[in-house]
Amino acid sequence: MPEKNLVTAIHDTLWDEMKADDRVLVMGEDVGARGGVFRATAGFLDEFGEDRVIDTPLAESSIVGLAIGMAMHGLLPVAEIQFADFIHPAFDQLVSEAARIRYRSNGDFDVPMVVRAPYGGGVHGALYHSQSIEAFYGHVPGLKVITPSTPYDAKGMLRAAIRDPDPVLFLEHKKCYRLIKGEVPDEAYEVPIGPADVKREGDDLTCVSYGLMLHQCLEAAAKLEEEQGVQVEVIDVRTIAPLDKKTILDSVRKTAKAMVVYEDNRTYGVGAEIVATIAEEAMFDLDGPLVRIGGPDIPAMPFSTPLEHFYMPTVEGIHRAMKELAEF
Amino acid sequence: MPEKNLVTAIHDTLWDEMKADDRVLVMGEDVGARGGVFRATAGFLDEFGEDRVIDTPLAESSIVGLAIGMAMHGLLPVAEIQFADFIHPAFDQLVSEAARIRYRSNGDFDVPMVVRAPYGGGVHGALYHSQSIEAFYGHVPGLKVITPSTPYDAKGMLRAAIRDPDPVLFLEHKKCYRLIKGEVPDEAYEVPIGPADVKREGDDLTCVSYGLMLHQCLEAAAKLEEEQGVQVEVIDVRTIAPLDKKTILDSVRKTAKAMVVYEDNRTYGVGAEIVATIAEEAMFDLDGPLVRIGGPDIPAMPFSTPLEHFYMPTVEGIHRAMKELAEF
Amino acid sequence: MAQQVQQEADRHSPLGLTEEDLLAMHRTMLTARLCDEAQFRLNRQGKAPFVVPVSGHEGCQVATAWPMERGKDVFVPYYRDMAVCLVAGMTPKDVFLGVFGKAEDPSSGGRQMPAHWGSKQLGIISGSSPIATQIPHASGIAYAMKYRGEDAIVGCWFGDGATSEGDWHEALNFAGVHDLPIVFVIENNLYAISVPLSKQAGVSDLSIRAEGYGFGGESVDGNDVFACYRAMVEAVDRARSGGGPTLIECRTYRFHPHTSDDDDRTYRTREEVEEARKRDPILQFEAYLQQAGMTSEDKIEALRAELKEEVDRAVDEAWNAPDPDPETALRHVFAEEG
Amino acid sequence: MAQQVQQEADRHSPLGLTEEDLLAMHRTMLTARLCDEAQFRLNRQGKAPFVVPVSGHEGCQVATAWPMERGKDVFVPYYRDMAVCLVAGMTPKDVFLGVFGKAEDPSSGGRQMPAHWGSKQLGIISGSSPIATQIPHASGIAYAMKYRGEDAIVGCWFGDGATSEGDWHEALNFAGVHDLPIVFVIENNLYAISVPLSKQAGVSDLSIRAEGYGFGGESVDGNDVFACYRAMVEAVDRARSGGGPTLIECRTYRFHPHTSDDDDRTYRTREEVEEARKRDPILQFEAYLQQAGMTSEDKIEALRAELKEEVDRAVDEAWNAPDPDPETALRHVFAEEG
Ligand SMILES: Cc1ncc(C[n+]2csc(CCOP(=O)(O)OP(=O)(O)O)c2C)c(N)n1
Ligand SMILES: Cc1ncc(C[n+]2csc(CCOP(=O)(O)OP(=O)(O)O)c2C)c(N)n1
Ligand SMILES: [Mg+2]
Ligand SMILES: [Mg+2]
Repeated sequence: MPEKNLVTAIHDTLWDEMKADDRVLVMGEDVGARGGVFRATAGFLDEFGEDRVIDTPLAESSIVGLAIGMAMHGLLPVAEIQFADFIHPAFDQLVSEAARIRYRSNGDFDVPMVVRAPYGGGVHGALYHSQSIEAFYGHVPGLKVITPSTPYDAKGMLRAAIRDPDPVLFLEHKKCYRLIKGEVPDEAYEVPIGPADVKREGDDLTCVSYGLMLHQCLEAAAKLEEEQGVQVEVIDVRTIAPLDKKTILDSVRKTAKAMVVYEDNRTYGVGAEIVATIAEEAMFDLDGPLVRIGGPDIPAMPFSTPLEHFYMPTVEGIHRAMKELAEF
Repeated sequence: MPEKNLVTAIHDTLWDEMKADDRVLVMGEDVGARGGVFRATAGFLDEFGEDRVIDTPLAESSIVGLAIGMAMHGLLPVAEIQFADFIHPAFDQLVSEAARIRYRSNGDFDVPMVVRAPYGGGVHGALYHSQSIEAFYGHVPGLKVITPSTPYDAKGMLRAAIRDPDPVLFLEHKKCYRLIKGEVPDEAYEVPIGPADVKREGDDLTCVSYGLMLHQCLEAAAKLEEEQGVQVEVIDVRTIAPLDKKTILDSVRKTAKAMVVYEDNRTYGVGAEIVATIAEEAMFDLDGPLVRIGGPDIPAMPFSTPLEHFYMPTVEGIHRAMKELAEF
Repeated sequence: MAQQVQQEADRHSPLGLTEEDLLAMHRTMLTARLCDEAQFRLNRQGKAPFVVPVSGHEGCQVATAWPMERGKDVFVPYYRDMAVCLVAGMTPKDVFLGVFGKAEDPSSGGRQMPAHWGSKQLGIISGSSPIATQIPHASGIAYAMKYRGEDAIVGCWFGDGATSEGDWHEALNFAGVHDLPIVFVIENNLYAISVPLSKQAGVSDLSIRAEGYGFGGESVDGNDVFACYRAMVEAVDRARSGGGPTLIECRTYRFHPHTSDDDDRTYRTREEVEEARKRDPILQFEAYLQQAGMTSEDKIEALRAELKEEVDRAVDEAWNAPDPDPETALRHVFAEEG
Repeated sequence: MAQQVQQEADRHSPLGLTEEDLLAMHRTMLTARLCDEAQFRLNRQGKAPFVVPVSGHEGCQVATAWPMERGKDVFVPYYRDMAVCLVAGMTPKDVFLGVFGKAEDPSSGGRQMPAHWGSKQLGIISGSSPIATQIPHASGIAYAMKYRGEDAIVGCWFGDGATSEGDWHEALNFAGVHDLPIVFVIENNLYAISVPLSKQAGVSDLSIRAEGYGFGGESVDGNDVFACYRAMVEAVDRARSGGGPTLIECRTYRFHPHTSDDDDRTYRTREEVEEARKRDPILQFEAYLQQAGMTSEDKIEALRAELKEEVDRAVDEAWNAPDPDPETALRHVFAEEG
């Protein structure tokens, strides 16, 4: 099986989907000749032509709004927002429109659209090229929000997203784009939207994460097992909304200890819902404190290296927290 | 002391602030001749003139963006968003701009702006005149988000908000506008942004809420005390961000039982952070489950009466949950 | 005098409109007007908590909706567009199922406020409350039509207020870049609720903005059915034949308050409203029909009576229709299995 | 031939520009160009992770910033505007403190990417990365100036890409409604990163959009310092004297990739870039200065050497300046007590 990095897996899957179904098209800023600033659509313009590879004006609200219209008229648009930080002008189109059209029409209309957005920090992107946005959209009933963190999941979930009859916000951690490699089968397959995934099994404690932090948790977990044989079960949430509580709760009931790690600003972040869910439904199964690690509550990651490092949760920090919790 | 309803308290406070300081101005859709669709600025145009009572074009992103500019040039704008549901086009201006200008300029610039928005349901407003938006903005470091629920707090917190050097999102539950009355001193006073408020003391269990639900919790608590002498401590969060954890935790440590009630969609809502905070910091002080009551995870409140009633948490439901928790 | 002459001239034949067409248009306008009267009556009776009036806009709505091909073209209206939706195929009963928020309301099954139109079957795109959000959808649909090689076009309606929103600009800009098969219709009634045009725009002629997007714009008397129809027919032909978008501004007036929650006395003088009522598009159209000998006072009265009965029947049927089952509030958040 | 004649004609005196002015403008343009060369050198050396070039825009930037009154008027630039900020009072050292993300970076103390300009003291409004968000701020500031009766004005700069955003439309619309003291300057370099103007707008002349907002617009050769200066002076006078806003489109070109992260070979031919370089605003300006006898090959060489030294010194000083203390990342989320 070929090994690919995350962005290549996304590129190739998009390519296959475009090949397979001409209702699928890509649109966004610089997706054409430039092939996307992260090269996710490199070569698409030559292969599929201008009509299916739309270089849009610099206007995110309309990128999403246009995609909604296309999706309501028989197409399967995959819109790219160049950086997740720049999706904010489209907040209204995503929240008031994409997420509500099925509901408000009592099931008459649907919006089979995918919006891709590179998010997350650690890339020297400063305040406006580093943000996490999953907490904003996870709170919007009618939207599916997913964050595959491995090339294998990215391929399977992108295919599932394009085939999903509802709008899907497909978040790609840009630091994982080239950092994370893995085997990706050539044949088509789907990884269903919804189920979380146990990326590493263990009986001693449950660590719930996603995105770049998932990989840091896996690294910390491996380190801890080597050092002390502590077995950490690492769960990849993968689908932020709708949230798969069962996989998380089953694991917590097994290990009786839980921690949640995420990169986004801590307060009112995705980790809050996960911790709250565990507390409400499995508190009496716990024999240790609930631990939450998140980014500091500052607007975003600053540019200068020392400041950026200050922001990012580290493998060491996660490892320390795992150790303490295991020893509790 | 005169008794006023919530919207009158807001109207009168705005009036006083406009009188006292001509850097203060109001702007928004229909704030002029119409006096605001909820009459919060009734009579302002005649008294203060067009320059200080600006009927803006129908464009929320610019309403906030213009206010940011005014605030950076010596004015103290109070922008009205006609319904909180329509603030979404301004998400980018609030999140990327208002909340970050101080931080990104390393403290050089500030944005002393207030954005008022009537939110919440139970008014037959259907999907787009009923939403709660506090979870979206509570997650934005650099923004202060407040939801006074009594005329007394509304006056004191609006005055504090206008004097605050940072941007404040001032949320007014529109169902409380005329429903909630209370005594409001004529003289000026401030209710500080930040501290939560114990609206009803009790030793048996802690109920944390805000907005319209706060009043339902108070009603349920009174009922429960009458019926069975159970003493519920009801905490009004009042400031969503930055969240006053201490007042909540002190109470929970005292009562050892906690529930959180909010109207917004349950998942990834404000209640998640509050439950998570209690779980992380006071789990071992609890001798009962953590209870969370929130709105269902549907896009918003439908129009037809039976559907709308289905959405709203009720006094009966809250009362039942309190009773069960007390008896646990 | 010129007025007179023009009135007497045959204005319909040159536009390819037959007597039958004109009578059908008149019937539709009158139906909308009577639905409006009925819904306000119901509002006063406490049976309709919230209503959105159309009165004053019937002329430009029927005229601009008429050239659209039902079953093929797509309608993207806004809440004011009852008459557009009647042309598209909605019935008075559909209107009142919405007014009462009943389960059978074709637009939303009682989930949305009244006048939030939508019907996949009729080619009416589901609309929301936020102003101007439908305009990028309209351009997206037009793109899809072009992409799929359909010979269909999109009609997109909105008020003067909508032209201030960023979405309006972005949608028209994209339509201009891609020469999309679409017609944008501004129903300019001079107010966004209470905000007069002078506080909404630095220009009085909103159609000139089309130039900045690379296509044509035109402002017409929105109370003159023939003027609106003529402009729309040209725009529809242009769109269908690959000539790209058009922006049409219909200058009209709203006779009632913005909605049943509004009090327009705070921002409009009664004199202004009375003046506007003298230019009632229905009265002007009826005058033409009479001069052309196509109808008469008596016939109009008879028609009014007939339609009023039809509307009253629709109200009764809608009123007696079942409410949605509370539990159904949980449905259609996402697609349902199977 | 006409070119020739025009070149020889005195173009500066009629504009009230002295030889001293011209030499100062030339010095500023050259400083920006040399800072650009230096930052790319640093980028290749791995000392500057990310740089935003200005080369090609120096002419229209210096020309449109020049008529602004420092200490009174307010500058609302975008990331491309290094030369605007030099005119406003930033120094090469300030530029490189930003490039290296140092604690003393006046714009953000190393928090923002380089070229995200801001300085309260210099009247440069803090800018962000999101395109066009500064434009409503600019209109708001202009409103505040008018409200406070100041005789100051706002200059607001942005690229062609920004004109597609809803915020652009909303900000210009409001400025038009209130006749605000503001000048909007489009630095149209024909691309938004890789997206050519033809895919951004249905028109080639973006300044005509001003009409739709009720004020004047003009497109000028952005590589012709005198043309840009003349248009800006008129616009600034108009704004200051209560004549309202103006939209100026400066047609220019970006010589380098969009940023150090970009590869413009994917979307521009080398021939196109070479052609554009022939219209280098600095070379054209130097040709004029020489013909006017205000400078010479040698003097220009000497000046280049002098400025290069100044820039190198600025680079060294900035490089040796302290980094921010990590803990300070927690500061300035909200106002600090006391
Ligand atoms: C984004 C948004 N902001 C505000 C409102 C509240 N609102 C509803 S209708 C309206 C005025 C619309 O005026 P116009 O577009 O001229 O249409 P008209 O009602 O005059 O036909 C406003 C401000 C809204 N629905 N959506
Ligand atoms: C809202 C938003 N969307 C996308 C981007 C990514 N981006 C940065 S610069 C740019 C192109 C801007 O082009 P233009 O306005 O013409 O300015 P130029 O760089 O050509 O000077 C884009 C798409 C952004 N910064 N903000
Ligand atoms: Mg209107
Ligand atoms: Mg450009």
